[in-house]
Amino acid sequence: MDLEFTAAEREFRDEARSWLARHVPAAPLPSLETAEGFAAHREWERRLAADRWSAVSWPEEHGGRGASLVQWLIFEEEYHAAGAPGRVSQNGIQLLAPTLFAHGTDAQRARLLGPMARGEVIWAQAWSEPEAGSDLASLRSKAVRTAGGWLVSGQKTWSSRAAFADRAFGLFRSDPHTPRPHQGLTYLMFPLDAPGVTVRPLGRLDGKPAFAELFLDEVFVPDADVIGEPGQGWRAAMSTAGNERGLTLRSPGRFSAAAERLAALWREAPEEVAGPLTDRVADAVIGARAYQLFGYAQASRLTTGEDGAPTGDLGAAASLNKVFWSELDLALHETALDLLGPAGMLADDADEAPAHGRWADGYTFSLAGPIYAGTNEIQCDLIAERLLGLPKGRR
Amino acid sequence: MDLEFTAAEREFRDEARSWLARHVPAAPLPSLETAEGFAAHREWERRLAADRWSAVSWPEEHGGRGASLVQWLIFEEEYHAAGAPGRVSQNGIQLLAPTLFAHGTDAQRARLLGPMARGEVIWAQAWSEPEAGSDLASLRSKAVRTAGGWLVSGQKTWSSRAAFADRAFGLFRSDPHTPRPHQGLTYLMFPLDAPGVTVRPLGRLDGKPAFAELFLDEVFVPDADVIGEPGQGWRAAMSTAGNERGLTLRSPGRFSAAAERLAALWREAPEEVAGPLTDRVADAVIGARAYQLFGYAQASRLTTGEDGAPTGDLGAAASLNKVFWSELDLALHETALDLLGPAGMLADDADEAPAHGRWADGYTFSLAGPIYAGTNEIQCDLIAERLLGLPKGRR
Amino acid sequence: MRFLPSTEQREFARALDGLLTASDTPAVARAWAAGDHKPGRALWGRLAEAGVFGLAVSARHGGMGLLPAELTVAFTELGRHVMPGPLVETVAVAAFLERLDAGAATEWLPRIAAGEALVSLCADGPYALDADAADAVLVVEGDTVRRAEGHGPAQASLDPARRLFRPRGGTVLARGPAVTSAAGHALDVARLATAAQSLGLGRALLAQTVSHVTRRTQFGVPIGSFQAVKHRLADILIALEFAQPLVHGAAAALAAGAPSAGREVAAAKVAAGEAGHAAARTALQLHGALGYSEEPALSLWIRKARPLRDAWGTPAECRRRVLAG
Amino acid sequence: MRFLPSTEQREFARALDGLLTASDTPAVARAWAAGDHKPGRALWGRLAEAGVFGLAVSARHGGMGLLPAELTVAFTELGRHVMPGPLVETVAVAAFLERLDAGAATEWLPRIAAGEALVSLCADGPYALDADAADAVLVVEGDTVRRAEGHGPAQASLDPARRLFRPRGGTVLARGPAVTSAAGHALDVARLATAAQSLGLGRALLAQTVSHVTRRTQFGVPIGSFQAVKHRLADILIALEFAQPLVHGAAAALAAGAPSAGREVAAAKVAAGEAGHAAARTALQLHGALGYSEEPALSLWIRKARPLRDAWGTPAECRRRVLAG
Repeated sequence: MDLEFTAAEREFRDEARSWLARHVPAAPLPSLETAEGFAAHREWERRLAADRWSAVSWPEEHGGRGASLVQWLIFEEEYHAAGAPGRVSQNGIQLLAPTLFAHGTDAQRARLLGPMARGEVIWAQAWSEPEAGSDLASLRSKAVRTAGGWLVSGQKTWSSRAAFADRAFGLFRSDPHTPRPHQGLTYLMFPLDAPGVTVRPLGRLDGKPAFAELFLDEVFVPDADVIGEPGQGWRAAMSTAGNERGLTLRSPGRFSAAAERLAALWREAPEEVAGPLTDRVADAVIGARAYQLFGYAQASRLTTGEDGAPTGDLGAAASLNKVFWSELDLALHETALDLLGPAGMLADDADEAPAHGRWADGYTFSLAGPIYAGTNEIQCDLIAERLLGLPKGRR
Repeated sequence: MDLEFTAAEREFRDEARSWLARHVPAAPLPSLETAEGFAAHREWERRLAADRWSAVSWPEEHGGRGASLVQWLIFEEEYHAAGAPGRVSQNGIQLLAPTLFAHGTDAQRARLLGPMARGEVIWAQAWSEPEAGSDLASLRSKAVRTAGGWLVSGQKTWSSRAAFADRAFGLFRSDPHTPRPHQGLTYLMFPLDAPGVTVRPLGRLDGKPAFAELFLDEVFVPDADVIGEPGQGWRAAMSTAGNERGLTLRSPGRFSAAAERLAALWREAPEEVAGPLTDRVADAVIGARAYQLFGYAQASRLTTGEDGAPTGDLGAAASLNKVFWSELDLALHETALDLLGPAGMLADDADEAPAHGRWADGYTFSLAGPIYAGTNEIQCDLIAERLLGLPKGRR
Repeated sequence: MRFLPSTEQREFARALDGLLTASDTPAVARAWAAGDHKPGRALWGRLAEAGVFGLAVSARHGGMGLLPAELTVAFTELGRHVMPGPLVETVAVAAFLERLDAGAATEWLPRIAAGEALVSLCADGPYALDADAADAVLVVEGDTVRRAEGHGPAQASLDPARRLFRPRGGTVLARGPAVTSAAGHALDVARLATAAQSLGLGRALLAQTVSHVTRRTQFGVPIGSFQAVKHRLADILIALEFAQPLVHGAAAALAAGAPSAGREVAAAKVAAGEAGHAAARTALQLHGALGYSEEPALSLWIRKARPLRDAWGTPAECRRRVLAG
Repeated sequence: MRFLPSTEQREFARALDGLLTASDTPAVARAWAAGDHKPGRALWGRLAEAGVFGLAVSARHGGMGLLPAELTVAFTELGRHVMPGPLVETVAVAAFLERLDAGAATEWLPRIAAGEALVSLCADGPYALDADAADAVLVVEGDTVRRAEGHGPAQASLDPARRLFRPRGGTVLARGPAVTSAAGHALDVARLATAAQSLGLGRALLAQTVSHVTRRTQFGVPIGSFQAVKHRLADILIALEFAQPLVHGAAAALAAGAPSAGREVAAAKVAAGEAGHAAARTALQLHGALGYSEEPALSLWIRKARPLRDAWGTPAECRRRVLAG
């Protein structure tokens, strides 16, 4: 139960902290969900990449630092503590890249990772379809074999970042005649400005175009843009989904930083407002610390294993993270809005919004947490069946 | 939306209040779960009955006052506000009597109701069996036809009050060959000291013998002690279960009185203890008031109907009451114990127990609320399927 | 005692429900959020004809006197249909002016009753709702009331149909303890109307979600057959069913001028506001990404739930009021 | 950094688990509750041989120095097996005497390490746990510590295996700021050990309930196949899984003498205490009437959860400590 950082880890933290102190913009960037803000965030990615802070855990040859999992956690802590901008490259770096490392070819990695790390190519995800949300295996969009590649048709929706992004990745049904619905799916990538692609921006709850619908009409995808074997896309996608649910997408640093801001808000509030919220504020602080320490334990387990043998994969334990961080995030933001009173609901385009609308924006974002990357209901089924061994039933 | 009481209702309240002020014992009676306490509570029932306060809603011929539902609610409010003793006759008056009124014979009513109202015969319930808790229809204890009656055998458990009571009522399988499990059941009554009956007291969570196991070996039950038609017991039992879940068993008065005591406790607590509990205390007060007003609305609906036509039966709406009062009761007692700190857990046999262990006892009691009379999980299924019309699924 | 809506009250609710259904209120709300108040004002007039605004105006000013029970009936329907605008504020101002009986009463009350005047009110925090759409904005500070001359820029909130403005300037209309007392009364009316709106909003959210989970299939079955879905919806029904009698009871207390009225209104506001908020959270979760999208009309209901919960007394303020006795 | 139990720590846990399993701790706990301390004292000696009590005693007094991480390992197992007695109090007194270094240290520490002395402590509220079974009861009030001469009558609580006594009389052993400081340290040790106990208790409750719902059938299927049952148990697993790193982290902070140690211990106490309490509530609900009965051994675990949650700092006190920074 050693919580002491090695000299290398402490040095890494110092280097990250000092770089961030020098480079994090003093004023918040414009909202990521506008064309102007998207460009500003893309520029920030370029700056991160220039000093190899864009994807610290990648190998050096692809622009990373070969950082360990613990170092990655440290970087995330420092990043959020510094109040650095949201990561517009997240879909690529956190979701697509792990799949490329696990299932892609050397040529794909050489071609795709650099521009991804530098923010030159921003990736959107194209998973969901109107009739396939939680039940992802029931996808209908299809890929039909053609000379040198595939012709892709169908409709994708809630495609996050797609309103402004460059390329997308997703699953398509390449073989409609398989015994089980998650067979016969192919994982492929395509440009959002390719012939046959129509992008219709979709507003999220607060109206910001955080995602889009994609209408695909015989879009040509060359074989070079298929990841893994055709028809074997589900397995590759699930390793991505595992990443989304688990350790990588919601880094502990984000919640630790938010919990500290919440505690500061609580200390400034008048006693009659703060008093009744004591327990909820304390629970947010405790929850953020628990998530941070849980992350260290998971990183240790992945690296050295419970018995000294690395486990390599979180498996169903990733569902524990997903449920915990999403409920923590929501509770934390509900508490913040309750501390702020009605003014807390003012959005970032209201000039009187507390903290530039950061709490309101965070609240809207947190509302999606229990839904995306597999609803919490499904996660709890997985936890009960795979970790506790309860009998499978109809859900 | 008239909340004004009629002159008759106000007079009834005054009469009840003044009787209670004169007769409620100043010191709490000994615990109902001891032989001594049981006798003391039986004596209290006798005194209530002597002035016709034992079963106010019964017709006068059976010792009641023919009180309306609203008057019954008023009586309960006054009863609990006066801090009057727990009702040892509850199984009989609240569960068995409604069944006798609906399904019994004149002879049964003439023979059984008087002694019940006077506390001369205290009734235990004999529903559950070791393998039939929530799934009550799967009962196995049997009734076999014999000359002039039935021979009853099997095992009943969690039979409340049976450790000290006089008689019991329950359901027994009289026809083992029916297509569906809730058919072929017969509702019957028997003395707990009849030949063939063995009573083994069972401790509840705090060790008090609040219920018992009953071992029945060819116990003779005459035809006169069968309620309704043999084989038709389920229907009669469900009308009783409806009463248990719904309006009658958990009267609003109990929660209103407890919420007032809780608010008083909160006002006396030091600020650092009281502050963080503000919302929970307020929610208990609000919940108790909601339950009281909901009761008035239900009584109005039963009496005069939404459109002026009385509905007569709460149906699945009784499940709303059950879930609400049981969760309110538990939250209220959790909050009280948190206000009292560790000393709140001291039991009534600790001479330093706050409020003579009343909160601790109430807490133990409240823990059973979400379980008995149909678990809250099953109630929520019923609410979803019968009130909201959601599709039936495997539970 | 008969603690149920009367036949007349039920018919009033049905009539409003019919009127609002026929008026495509989601389109009205979207136009309002975009700054186009015309469809909203037109509907406002029809609501006045149906008698809504006269429920807080005395007969001598063209209304029916303060009828809190009928007010809760009306505001439940307004909430059910996400009608936009300073509805609560207008009836609260009416209640305020009736009590104050100043010169402004004669000027504004008949116009409020007739649906010709939308009036906003700033009395609880720095903002007035929809000041840009209102014909007048009253500002109560301590024991003075003034009519604002103008207002600052719109402050957008998470519900785009609720735009807030800081009122500016203006001349004092009245001053003294009568103002404080009338403002206290107006606050109770505002809270009650907001509670009723939350209740109606929650009912609509529940109905839409029940309908969705019955139709939407995933894993080969309607998602409404999953026990986790059933239990979440059962919880919402319970919350709404037990909030409703509190709202009706508070109306009765206010009508009777009971000393407990302020406490009862506060209790109703907490229960209805939290129930509406919980209904929105559940509607969002069970609609999944559909619920998180702006385009489906459902978003109009979801976004309004939390602002209503907090308007005219946050749950925390109202809980303190309940315990203040 | 490797934030996981070491091989030695895992082996220590397995050894204790084996010892306690073989010792029929439910029977020991029932005897203890009935006032028969003999089986408990016998097991206490075997625990000492396994090294449990030496974890808070320095080498010169026969122990291994304060080892908070190993202490959490041991107390997790003691909680898992509902071992009765003043376990927490005894190690807290050891930590206290080590810091104070008064004459009493030489007298009691070797006996504590050897498992020969059960010592209770009254430092947080008016009561000492199991004073009738203890060989000594220390009482800390402000900056003085005394050894009690006797005690009042037993105060029965909802957990009959936890009987409380008001200590009486006695002579002062030490006085001054060193007492206050040592008592603060002992409080942290007591909180950490109690948190670990809650964690182990919760793990056992979860395991027993998972086993029950897998075997128990109603409506023709195992009740563990119902989604509502699954989700309640998943929630408990989540609560325990996220409490555990807090407990381990607090041990590390205490071992390192970090300035944040008091706060981290308090956070761990909240999370583990609430997780244990939630596990008991869920175990009770999912066992139904079986869970509400005294006779099944499960009741021993259920009844202990809330007292442990509140002992040595209620969740409210510990939450305040967390926010005090």
